[in-house]
Amino acid sequence: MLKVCLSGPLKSAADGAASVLISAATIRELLRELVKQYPQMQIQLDDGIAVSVNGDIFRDNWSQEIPEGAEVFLLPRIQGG
Amino acid sequence: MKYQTPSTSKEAAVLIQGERGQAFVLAGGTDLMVRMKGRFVEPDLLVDIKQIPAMQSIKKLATGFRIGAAVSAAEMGENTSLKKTWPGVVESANLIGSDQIQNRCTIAGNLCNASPAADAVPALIAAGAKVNVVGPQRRRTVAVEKVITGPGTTSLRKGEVVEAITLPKRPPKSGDAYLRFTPRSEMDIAVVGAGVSLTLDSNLVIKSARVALGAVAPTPLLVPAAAQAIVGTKLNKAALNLLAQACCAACNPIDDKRGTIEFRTEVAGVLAQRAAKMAYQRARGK
Amino acid sequence: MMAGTLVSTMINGDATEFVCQTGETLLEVLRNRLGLTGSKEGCGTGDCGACSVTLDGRLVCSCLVLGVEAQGREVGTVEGLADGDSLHPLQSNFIKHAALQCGICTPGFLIASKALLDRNSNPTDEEIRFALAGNLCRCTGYDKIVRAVRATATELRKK
Amino acid sequence: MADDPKFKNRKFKAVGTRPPRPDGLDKVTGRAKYGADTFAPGQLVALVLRSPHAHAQIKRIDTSKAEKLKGVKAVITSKDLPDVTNGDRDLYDTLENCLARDRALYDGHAVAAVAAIDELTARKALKLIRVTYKVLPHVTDVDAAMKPGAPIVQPRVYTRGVSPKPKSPSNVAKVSEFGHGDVEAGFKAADVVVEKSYKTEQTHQGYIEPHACLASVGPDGHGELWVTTQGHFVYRNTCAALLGMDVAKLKVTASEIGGGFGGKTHVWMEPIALALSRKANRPVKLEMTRDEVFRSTGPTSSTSIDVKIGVKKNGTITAASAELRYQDGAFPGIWAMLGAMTAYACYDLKNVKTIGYDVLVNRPKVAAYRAPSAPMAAFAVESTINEVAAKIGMDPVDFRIKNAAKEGTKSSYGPTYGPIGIGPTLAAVKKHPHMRGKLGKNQGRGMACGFWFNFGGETCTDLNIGVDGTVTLTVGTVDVGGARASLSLIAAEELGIPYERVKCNIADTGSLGHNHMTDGSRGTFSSGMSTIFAARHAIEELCQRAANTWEIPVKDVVWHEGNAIAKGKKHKQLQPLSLGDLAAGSENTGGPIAGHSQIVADGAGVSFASHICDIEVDPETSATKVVRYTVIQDAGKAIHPDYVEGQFQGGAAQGIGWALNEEYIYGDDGRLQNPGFLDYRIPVCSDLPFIDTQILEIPNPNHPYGIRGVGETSIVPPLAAIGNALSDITGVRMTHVPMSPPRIRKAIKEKQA
Repeated sequence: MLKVCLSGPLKSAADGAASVLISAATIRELLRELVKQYPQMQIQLDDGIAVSVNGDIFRDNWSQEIPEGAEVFLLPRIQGG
Repeated sequence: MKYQTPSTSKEAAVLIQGERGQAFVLAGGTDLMVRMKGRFVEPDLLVDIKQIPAMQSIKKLATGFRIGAAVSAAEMGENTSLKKTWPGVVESANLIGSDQIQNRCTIAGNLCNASPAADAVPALIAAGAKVNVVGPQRRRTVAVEKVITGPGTTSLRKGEVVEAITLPKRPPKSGDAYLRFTPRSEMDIAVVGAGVSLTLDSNLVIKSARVALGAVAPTPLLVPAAAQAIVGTKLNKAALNLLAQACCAACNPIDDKRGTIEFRTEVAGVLAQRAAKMAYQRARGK
Repeated sequence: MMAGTLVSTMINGDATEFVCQTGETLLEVLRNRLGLTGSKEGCGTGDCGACSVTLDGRLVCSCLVLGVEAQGREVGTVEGLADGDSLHPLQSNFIKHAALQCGICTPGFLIASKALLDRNSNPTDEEIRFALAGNLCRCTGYDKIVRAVRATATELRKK
Repeated sequence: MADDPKFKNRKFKAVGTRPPRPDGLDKVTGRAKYGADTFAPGQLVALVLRSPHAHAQIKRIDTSKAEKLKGVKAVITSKDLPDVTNGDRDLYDTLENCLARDRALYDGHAVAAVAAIDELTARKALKLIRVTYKVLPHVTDVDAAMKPGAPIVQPRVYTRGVSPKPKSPSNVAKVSEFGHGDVEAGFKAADVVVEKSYKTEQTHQGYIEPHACLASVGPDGHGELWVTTQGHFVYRNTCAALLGMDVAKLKVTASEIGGGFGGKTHVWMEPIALALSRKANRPVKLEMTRDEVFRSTGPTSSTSIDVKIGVKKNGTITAASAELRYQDGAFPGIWAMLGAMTAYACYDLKNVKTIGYDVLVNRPKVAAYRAPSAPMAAFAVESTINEVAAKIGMDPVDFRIKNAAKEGTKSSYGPTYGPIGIGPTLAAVKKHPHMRGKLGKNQGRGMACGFWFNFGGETCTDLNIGVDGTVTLTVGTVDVGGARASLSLIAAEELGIPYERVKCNIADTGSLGHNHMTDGSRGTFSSGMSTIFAARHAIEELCQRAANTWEIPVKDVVWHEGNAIAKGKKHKQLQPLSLGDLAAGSENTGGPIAGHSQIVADGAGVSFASHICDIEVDPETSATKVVRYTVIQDAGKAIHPDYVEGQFQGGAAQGIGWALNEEYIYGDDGRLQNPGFLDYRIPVCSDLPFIDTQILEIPNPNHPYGIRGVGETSIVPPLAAIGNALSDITGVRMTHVPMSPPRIRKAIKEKQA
């Protein structure tokens, strides 16, 4: 089980929960499970998302494996200049 | 659009009078072409005056200096005699825009563009400059402060063309200065401008003075009360305070993208004081 | 209605003729009619200096000069700065001192810097800064540009 | 091995040197071709008709007279750009922004466009288009737009990020909350609590090159676009989607780019050029004027921010919160959210909470501007930090050092930091001679910190070895400030050959796989990583070719400093084969030698900077002059230090302009009053001092060379650094940016009164 921390607009998509427990081995599995539990999350995923695994931020590589016990943060996708 | 390059002032005046559409004088073009680019004006005729010999040079005469209407601000800065006699006027011209603009812009154009914020105009008013105007029928001379009647409007009639601006002969112990406030060090339009010209007597008391302000009213202003405040003084602190008060009292500015009423009014006094001090030092020969 | 004006001029030392409408700027003529796209339009109102050229040796914004005004006069552009395959020292020093990032303002800065050094062979940093105040650069903060001009002045004085 | 992104602390030969850039000569001779510098046979000139109203219903557009004018080849309105976005909100917003549909949403919003044989004709045609508007009430101020009863900018926008889902539309497009701990408890535990409110005005990236493109589309659905952009692959995908074209049939070539700073990451008028070209079946050139750039492209947000910081007398921050209201222009964005994420990123906080409100107003669609949204949040927070330090009598640098984030700190936006540079930049400030330099008359000193995330993303790179052993490096990220030099250095480093043997090109979209844009400080980070991997793949191939030549197993071959070497005593008679030898023999060892890399360059390292500023203020007029400025920033690894310094200096200069004079000024009529470089006052050469730089290198563990990305962070601290310096000399806390002379004057007088 992974503790997935949520913030910003993602939190409201999970009914205001600051974190949720998800069983997943990769980012792709994680996102799939999240949408299963919180269908509202799909809108947020469509808006763009990034996943921080132990402080490293992944924006596009959904095959990234997530080690057991890792700190996982779901972040909105950002833009730069 | 037609483009003409007459070789006399009168020819220029006749061309403009004869045009049924919009006719403009093209000197440096640094204002006119910006307005054309923004489609604020769409001329039918441009009369380029830069090939008119009478407008091309700076002449030192017995009565003072005569600056042709097509003379660029850069050329004014290169004229050591003019610069020595009228440093404030030359500085004001040399504050207009960048080096690129300096090589094109003219003080006659700066005047005829009739912006309340024109840099050269307060300095010219302070200097007591006169404008030689050529019309299709006759010539006339007009004081520089009588030319601008409002933002973008002048007292020149259709067909009248400025041929030259003249500066009077300078008595000894005279000096002038022009200062302006801009947020950046260069490339801005004056938020406030102040020009002072004065003459001292042998005791270094101010014998006569003229003070003019820019960007604080619909037109550049001659402020006689400000001059009175310093005439008869050695520009002591009290005189300077009265000068600033008179300048602030004369201000009738607007709030706009370049400054506020409050700021313009206050800074007009500050700049007038500084310009007066500079002019005074110059008059003393320092 | 569309009759243009024939203009004979010298551009970078070469006799050149072109036909243009009276309303066209020298910048438009250089770029669109003569293929000299080294001069850039950043504003069209004389505020950025990217279109700087010399007209009879004087630095001007070509966006504020009419094409027809070039009749009988000499125009200098960035394309005429180098002497054959040897760059003008300003050009080499701009590269050497990394005085450009995006490079769009570079032609204007080179022309303006040359105009400065032609009349003042030993400018102070402040003189350099004021002489270049009509040229906007948004990438460099001007630091390396001023250094490149200063280095060029030193180099040219040694020659 | 080839794709291992981990930092290995290697010693560099080429990386870190300062060779001349490969595109230098073209740029000093006028040869380099930018957006407006190319021409096609038979090209038409396009012009755009724009709304003079801040907000208006478009009742009717009559183009018939314009179409009949001789020389006009195409006229388009939104009818010519049908909605094929399939409900994708962002795409639809882009479509509507490119060409207004039923309503004009801001002064400058495009309404129609023409293509004609020349500019004169196009201009006449524009005048012949009749648009019937019904003017609607407008709102341009961010706070006014949030008030009840404000005109609704987008009736289709309902606030996101709140539950339950709202039942009526709102100008608040999104609410984003970040943080951790219990701020209320934290404030209760504080000895001193400081609360302050700030406003910042809207600024523009101010790139010197206006947007320009040359579009050519035929009735067969094939097309080409030459354009100034930070990301031609992204432009291709967006334009193809909006025009209903196949992505593969639209080839986009990135011209040289005359500055972007985020402003050329979004399409503004390129779809119009393509649609005109398709309708006219002729190439179409479309260039914006400077006026159009200011009115119709994407500046950054104006903001209104409340900050609250609680602190113990010993200097420990017990709680920090902020409410950040950013305007997005007329279309929803993520700008307040970014402000909320970055506001407290420099600090190690137990209790922190930020809320961002993204607010719609009748202004142009906001776009990214260099570390988007971070400078305004940093202005508010870093100004307040100084106020707090003053309240408890602590040196502001020491106060920052005490509370600075470090490795292991839980960031204010969520994740735990790895090795980071905020502490080292602050330590460098303490040691810097600038801090001990004597201040002149009327001069004050201030410093401030800044943060930006940096990111990577999709990247694709080819590395081809020529028959003479020279190397063509082909990348898909636009070079905005010297990246080709940096990437060539990286290829040279990896292959062990001289820099001069590498030539870096930017591929068009027909020649390379998809690349994300040059934004987020990712150019050198991402393409650098991809170049390393492409080089390593080429080395694998080179080793194989050496093995083929020597007829030995490839496992016996290693690559060392530009040569294949046969390992072990049994091969000692084999002389090393250089890259040149192998290239010359490639025909008979398997043909062309190339390396390729297609990656998602994730793991960008966060970036921190601290700036020091001395400013002089005229006591009578409040005229300001920055007299000394120092930038200290963590680069991770500086590949080409000249261009790293250049980024530091350029960002600082933009920040200084923003702090002092740059601002969008709207009239009561909702129209922009200063759409030009005369009254939108970016710093000129004589406004600035030399900008000193100090590069720190705290390696990013997720990049083989430790690169973090350097482009953006340098614009974050200047607003607050200048505010703090002004406070030092005037004793007044400036809370409204730009801190222009009239505002400083007013603040001083209010304090005196």
